[in-house]
Amino acid sequence: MSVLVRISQGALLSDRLRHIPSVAPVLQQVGATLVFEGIVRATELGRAIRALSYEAYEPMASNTLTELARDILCKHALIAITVEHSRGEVAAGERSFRLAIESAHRKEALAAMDEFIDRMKRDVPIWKSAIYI
Amino acid sequence: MSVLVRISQGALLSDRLRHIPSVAPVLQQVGATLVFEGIVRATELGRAIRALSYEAYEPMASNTLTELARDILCKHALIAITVEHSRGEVAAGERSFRLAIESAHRKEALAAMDEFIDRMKRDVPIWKSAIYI
Amino acid sequence: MTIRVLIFGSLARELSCKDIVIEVSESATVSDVNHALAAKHPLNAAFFQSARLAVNHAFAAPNSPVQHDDEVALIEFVGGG
Amino acid sequence: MTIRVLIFGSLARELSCKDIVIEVSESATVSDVNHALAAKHPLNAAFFQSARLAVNHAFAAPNSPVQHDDEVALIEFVGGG
Repeated sequence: MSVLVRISQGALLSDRLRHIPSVAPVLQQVGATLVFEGIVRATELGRAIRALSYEAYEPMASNTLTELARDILCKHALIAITVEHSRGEVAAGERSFRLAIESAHRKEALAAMDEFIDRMKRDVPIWKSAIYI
Repeated sequence: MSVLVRISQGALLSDRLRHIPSVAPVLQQVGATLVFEGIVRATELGRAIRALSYEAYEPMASNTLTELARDILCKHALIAITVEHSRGEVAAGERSFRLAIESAHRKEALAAMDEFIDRMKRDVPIWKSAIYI
Repeated sequence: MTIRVLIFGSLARELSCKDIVIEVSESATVSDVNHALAAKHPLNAAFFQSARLAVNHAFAAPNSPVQHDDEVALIEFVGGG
Repeated sequence: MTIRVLIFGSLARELSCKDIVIEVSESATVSDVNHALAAKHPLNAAFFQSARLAVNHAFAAPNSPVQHDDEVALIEFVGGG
């Protein structure tokens, strides 16, 4: 039952931030791991872009992401949530967002992921702007 | 627009099978990567288990997975699907199944993943049995 | 003709065997195979009557013909993942 | 009192500024801040009237009080991910 949130400068690393609960009885209940990565596409509204630039209003962005993760964790009875988000420039083809969910079963992980991202896009003060070529 | 299916002996490796389309214009449209991993839990119906043993009826299992992946790819307009499944014994805590989806957006990846796994559990001739401690 | 229907998983464990051998006519269909399975296992007749069968590694419709050298398999209680 | 409302993203680009400065009474609430923003930008009054405001980094209800040293931010058009 744990939550980790990190907003960091630039593109995310290709390896996800590891954050598996170390308590053995909990770990043994993990039956599903679901990882979503958001990647900057090379076009925005049909125009070629070089990068997206993300602006986060801190500390509200981190606080809101953490509250959202805790709320989703409890609501869907998940085991762990790890959220990584970029700020600043992320080039086309690079990762800007990663959400990893550990749970007992698949269904709650999928439902939680969908709800998390919908609510993030509504409530978390992070803005993006396209940097055209 | 590509599909890769592999059924292999024992637990899956921790690194996913890489299978990104090499055609640049397609690759540049990938905005979402969704990876699900199924992990053998340490209990089954409340009893401690050492492992699950998977039996695949081949070549029907691989054929059915491939057909299913192609169908889901077209239906949800995905960019790529990679499916990995174990046969034989997989110890508790190890991975037995991985489904990776690349798509332009998140919504179709989540919908495709849910539908894929539901249909796999109904139609693909793979059976599992618990090996108790 | 004799048809050997392959079985798997919990069904194979419950019956302690890997196949069920039945006799059907030379012009038999998949549906006739289901009937013969149900007749051989009357306690589970409803299950065998509607169980999905694969012929030569593909799901087969009830009216598909079955040949003596076809590989027939009963595909139920699957659960990969 | 003077309140500086921080703005971000496409709104900041469109207005070419990082904040909107308004005047409200000493006993003002969040709702009064929305009114003052709408009055300052009559062409987008409906938007500013209902825009979500955060006070000191948390979303604030319309009837919450606003102090002169609070950090007020307009949180709309977000879109992380």
